[in-house]
Amino acid sequence: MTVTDDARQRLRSMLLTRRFEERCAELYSASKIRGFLHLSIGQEAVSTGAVRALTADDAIVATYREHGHALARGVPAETLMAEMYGRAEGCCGGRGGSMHLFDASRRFYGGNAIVAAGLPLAVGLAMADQAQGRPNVTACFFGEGAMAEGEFHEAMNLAALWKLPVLFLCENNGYAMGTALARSESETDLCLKASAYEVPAWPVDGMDVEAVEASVAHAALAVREGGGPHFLELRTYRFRAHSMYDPDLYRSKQEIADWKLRDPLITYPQQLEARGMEADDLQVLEREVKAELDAAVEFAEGGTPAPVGELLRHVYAEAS
Amino acid sequence: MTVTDDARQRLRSMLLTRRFEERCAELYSASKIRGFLHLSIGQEAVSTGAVRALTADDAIVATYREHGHALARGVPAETLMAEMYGRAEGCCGGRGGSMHLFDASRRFYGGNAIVAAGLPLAVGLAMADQAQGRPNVTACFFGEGAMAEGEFHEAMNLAALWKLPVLFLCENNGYAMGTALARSESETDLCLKASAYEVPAWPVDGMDVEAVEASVAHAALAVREGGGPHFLELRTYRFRAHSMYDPDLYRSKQEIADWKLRDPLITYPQQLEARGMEADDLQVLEREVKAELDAAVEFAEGGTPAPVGELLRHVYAEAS
Amino acid sequence: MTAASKPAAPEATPTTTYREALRAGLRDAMLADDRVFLMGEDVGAYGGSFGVSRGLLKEFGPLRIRDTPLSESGFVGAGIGAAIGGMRPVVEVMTVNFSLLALDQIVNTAATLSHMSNGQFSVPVVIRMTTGAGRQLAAQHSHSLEGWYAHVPGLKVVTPATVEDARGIIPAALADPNPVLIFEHGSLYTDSAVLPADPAPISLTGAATRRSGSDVTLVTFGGSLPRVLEAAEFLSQTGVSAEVLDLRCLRPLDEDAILASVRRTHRAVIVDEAWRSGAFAAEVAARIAERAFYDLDAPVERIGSVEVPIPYAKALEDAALPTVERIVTAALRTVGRHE
Amino acid sequence: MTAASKPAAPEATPTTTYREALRAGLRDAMLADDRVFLMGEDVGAYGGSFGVSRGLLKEFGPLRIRDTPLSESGFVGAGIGAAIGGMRPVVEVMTVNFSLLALDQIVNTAATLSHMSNGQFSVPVVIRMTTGAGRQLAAQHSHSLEGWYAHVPGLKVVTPATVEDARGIIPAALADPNPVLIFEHGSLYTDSAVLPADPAPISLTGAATRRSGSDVTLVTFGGSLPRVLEAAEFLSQTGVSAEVLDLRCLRPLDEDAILASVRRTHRAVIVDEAWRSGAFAAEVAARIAERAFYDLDAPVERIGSVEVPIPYAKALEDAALPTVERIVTAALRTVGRHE
Ligand SMILES: Cc1ncc(C[n+]2csc(CCOP(=O)(O)OP(=O)(O)O)c2C)c(N)n1
Ligand SMILES: Cc1ncc(C[n+]2csc(CCOP(=O)(O)OP(=O)(O)O)c2C)c(N)n1
Ligand SMILES: [Mg+2]
Ligand SMILES: [Mg+2]
Repeated sequence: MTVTDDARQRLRSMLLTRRFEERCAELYSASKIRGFLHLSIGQEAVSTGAVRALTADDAIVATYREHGHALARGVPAETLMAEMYGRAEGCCGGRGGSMHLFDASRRFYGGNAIVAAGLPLAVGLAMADQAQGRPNVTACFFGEGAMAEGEFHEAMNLAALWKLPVLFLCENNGYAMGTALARSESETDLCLKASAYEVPAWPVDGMDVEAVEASVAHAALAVREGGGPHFLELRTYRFRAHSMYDPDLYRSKQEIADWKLRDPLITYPQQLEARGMEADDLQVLEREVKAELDAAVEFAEGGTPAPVGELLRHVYAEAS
Repeated sequence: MTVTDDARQRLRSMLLTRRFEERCAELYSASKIRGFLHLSIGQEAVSTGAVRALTADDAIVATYREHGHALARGVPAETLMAEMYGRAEGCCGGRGGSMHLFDASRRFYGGNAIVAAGLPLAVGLAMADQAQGRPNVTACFFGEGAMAEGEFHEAMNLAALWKLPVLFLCENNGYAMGTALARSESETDLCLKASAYEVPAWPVDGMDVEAVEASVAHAALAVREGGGPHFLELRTYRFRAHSMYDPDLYRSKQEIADWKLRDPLITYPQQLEARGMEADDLQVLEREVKAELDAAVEFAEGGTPAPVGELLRHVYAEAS
Repeated sequence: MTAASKPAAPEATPTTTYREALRAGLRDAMLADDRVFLMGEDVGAYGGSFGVSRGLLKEFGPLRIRDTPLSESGFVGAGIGAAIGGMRPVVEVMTVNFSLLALDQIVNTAATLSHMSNGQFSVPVVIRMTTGAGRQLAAQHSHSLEGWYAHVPGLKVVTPATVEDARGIIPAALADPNPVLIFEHGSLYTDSAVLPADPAPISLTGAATRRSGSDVTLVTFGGSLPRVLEAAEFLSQTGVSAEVLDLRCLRPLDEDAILASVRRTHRAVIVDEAWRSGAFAAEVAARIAERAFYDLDAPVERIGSVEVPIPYAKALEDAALPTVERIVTAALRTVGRHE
Repeated sequence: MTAASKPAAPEATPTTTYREALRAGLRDAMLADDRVFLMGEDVGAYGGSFGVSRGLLKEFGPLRIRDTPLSESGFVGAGIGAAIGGMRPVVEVMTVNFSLLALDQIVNTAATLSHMSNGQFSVPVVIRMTTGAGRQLAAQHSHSLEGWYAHVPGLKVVTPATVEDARGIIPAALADPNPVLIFEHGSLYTDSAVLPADPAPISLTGAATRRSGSDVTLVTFGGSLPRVLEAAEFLSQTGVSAEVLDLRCLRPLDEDAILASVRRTHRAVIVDEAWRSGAFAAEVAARIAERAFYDLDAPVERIGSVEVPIPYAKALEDAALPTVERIVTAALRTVGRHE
């Protein structure tokens, strides 16, 4: 392979996310995974590109559609899959499930099942970093649907007013469940909403992993250097339904097909081949990823059911 | 007097508001009025000018600082004062007090003691008018402090998205309790926030009653003709403390003095005299207003205490 | 053709699900009164997040089946305003978990306006939401907070637990001039029953005896009813005759029905899926202990959820929620049988 | 100078108000730990809407006494985030009425994070707010909703009722690694007492017997304590010896203290300013009826607010709230004296 390591890592990360979620869908059908399951298939360039642009000390706040972000952050597929299975070995001991993946050691502040509720949290994490003089950025992911919630506005204003190191990352996949953006916002130019808080904002092609990575790196640097919060609109699309319950009645097959032409797992390998990646290198990655996921599923299958005897533990913090 | 009747009415309305509130302050000190009392002294040009520009069928939603709006709407000073006294004859039978003045017959939807909570209500009133084909506007007053609340944003977006006949009237008096606008909003150009919803917006000199009236009339017409919601920033100032509890520590005497130079109850009479109003005509109005307020206080003094036996009435609507 | 010569009525008695019953009631109400409209997140194009409104967009159009942005406080407040303005809105707040975002509008505006204005306004808004746990949706999607709403004077709070009640509840709520909150337990949507073609109206308030018995009264409501009926059936096999009282409406509460039953059975178990401390069950228990104190042969028992954020893993979730077994054990305790 | 030769200590024992006591506790905590900061609407330049933080802006500057915009959900959520990020925020939400706007953050994030993450995070945030009625502030400014918060596992809920407790509560809350909600009743701020110069730390949880008695236990908390003590005093003059138990902390609840007292007195009256149905008092009554059933000589009584939006007019408001007279009458009923 003649492409850079970085390129290969990007591809691998997106592939891992895609295949992980495909497995989850299968395991859901097999009733191994339950509850709500929201897949980000189609949006992998966002999670991979954005998370790669952050440092290990930066904080990440995500939503219920966060498998890709967790994987990109390096949370092992094994502990994630074990979590989906409700296992003691899961990243939250089986208590969170798909919507609530946390990893304190990686500053991954998880999964949140209340739309827009992560934004005030991100503001607070950034306050803590700022107060303690740590040069960290808090990257806060949310969907475009969240921008109609009051919490979005309160959080933007607080972050801007106090010049906090928050990077607001809007994953605009065009829909909030079945509601297209134009039926949710009177003004669909989302960056204008950030401008109303004097927050620098620009749109990014969210199907282009390198564009995402470059933009997030650029914005994160500005934030880190004291430039106050920034906002990026990452334009992307989800290929699958909102959740496993969604009959997907609200958009046309053609629209989905059109977006699939821009599938980062098709276009990025093509780009890399044009740059000199060997034809079977993708196969090598696929095999690596498959092995990793086989192991993850095996790990989850062999895991311990979350112990009922510990149900009452951690309702309150244990005395330290 | 050679000035127009309209001019005289404007002056009289502002005067009535000013003197009404001055009485309230005295009566508060005398413990005749209790609870929270928020005076709009200094802001009379807004309530008078704006309410005059509406039709009798338009709806009004106001805040806890709404004596002037109620008076301008024609709610009799007697029933208002009786309400402040907690009398059965009050416009809410003594149940609401200063913060909750209602008058259904005048489409005066009151007084709301939760900052920004009136905005969603106004959206709904406009929905009802729109659905029933009534050519009414809902005028919704709120302070600039309310614009940091999520409800402001949710309401703006809903109104704009659904092209509802709401006229958003922001009374920017520079402070939310002790918090100056610049310490509350990262972007202090408030009209930009309306623009982020594609809502037409412009600032108005809120110390100039004719400017307010003209702007509100202009905006109301646009709203009425199907132009969707509009937003006006009415720039004004309160001369008194936020409420009777406020020690007023957060602004300079000089700032207050500067704004008092623009007191509409000084400048408007001056303008009218320049236009030919007789020198003692103001005295005539003062006497009229005094008589009206004397009668109101007498009415309230002689009113019936809200009957304890009816405490449980109206918790639920009585079968109609 | 005389009655005698009529061919036998076709035996296909189609069953109706709880979900369909709600839809049919809503549809009736919309056909009967054009001031009625439905508003909420994804009620239209998506078909309703629990499928209640599926198909209605096509029939009634986007102004009467109105999709809203994610703005719970905004659109619930708008529903309240529209009600005051003369409409008859049905607002769907997807789930009780999200209703916290709209709580201010409900508690401070909808519940207060009539009293505070001395009766000048009434607020005929209907607010529907899914409640409850049991589907492994974890800590933020499993609340049972209907008891909170039932604390607030000015609101009416109903918890339809049967397909029949689901069929009648929306028209009944719309006929009431007050804010009515309908709590639909997520586990009930697929319940089904055979309904008459033209079902009679139901009353909004008042408890219903779902099973008669003489040894102990099991008081419950909403999503817990099926489990409680199961427990009663089990108890009957062990020789304990349990009466099952479905409260149906938490505010106003049918205290008379509760007391009448307990005065006969002398024992009570209250089952409420909310966390045990401070659940609505506490109110029911307290009233029994106050008003039927001298009739009680045993302490009142309460079964609620274990006091933990509801976890995802099935075994953990099951352990946190009321079970038939826990209900049975409590009922047996009241009759002096400790296993 | 020896002790003997020291001039007599000045006899001016300055009294401290509840408001000042809170301020002193906050100030101590801020001096002791620079991770502690106060944030809320008008805590700085205005001096705190109830004056608790007056003067602190000058001492600690605007980063540690941080004024916020009107954004309850935003800044309460930010406080939670800052706590997770290693700070020790004290968030002031002016009043419980406005806390409804922040309830989602408190219930769905602060209360769940520790359990849901399997103990990876703790949320050492302190959230203070004024609660209660009694100052003619009418329907939207008179709620007593601490019972709602006490329903939620993961939260701790305290209701300081004395100047001593006000003095110690903020440090005690900050020392706890969990989200602690402090409810300050609006009528208590001007209460005063003489405090030692260097007051001892207090415990966050656990009930306190404020008066000993043997005939009936009056259980209460927060703003109702003064009224209940008055009632006890009155009762003693009629020959009834009332014990007064101040719960101090609603979650975790000191059930043992309640039961121990009731097992001695055999009678209980619970006083809680919230609307009667579904108030926290119901939980206390239900627990007594469950766990001390065989010790009770009379039904448990509950005194709460009348179930109406609290009105403005003084006579109406007084009629809606618990009064000494109502408490006394209920207590007398428990001892068989009906007037
Ligand atoms: C406050 C709240 N309201 C409603 C929901 C139900 N819900 C879950 S996801 C979703 C759509 C969110 O859309 P968006 O923010 O665009 O994110 P996406 O799902 O597209 O990633 C809705 C309505 C929720 N979880 N929280
Ligand atoms: C939701 C809410 N938060 C806080 C308060 C307390 N409060 C009452 S008025 C006020 C300031 C509002 O300022 P602004 O909107 O500018 O209106 P103004 O008082 O200047 O007319 C505050 C903080 C409240 N009533 N409601
Ligand atoms: Mg989306
Ligand atoms: Mg202001």
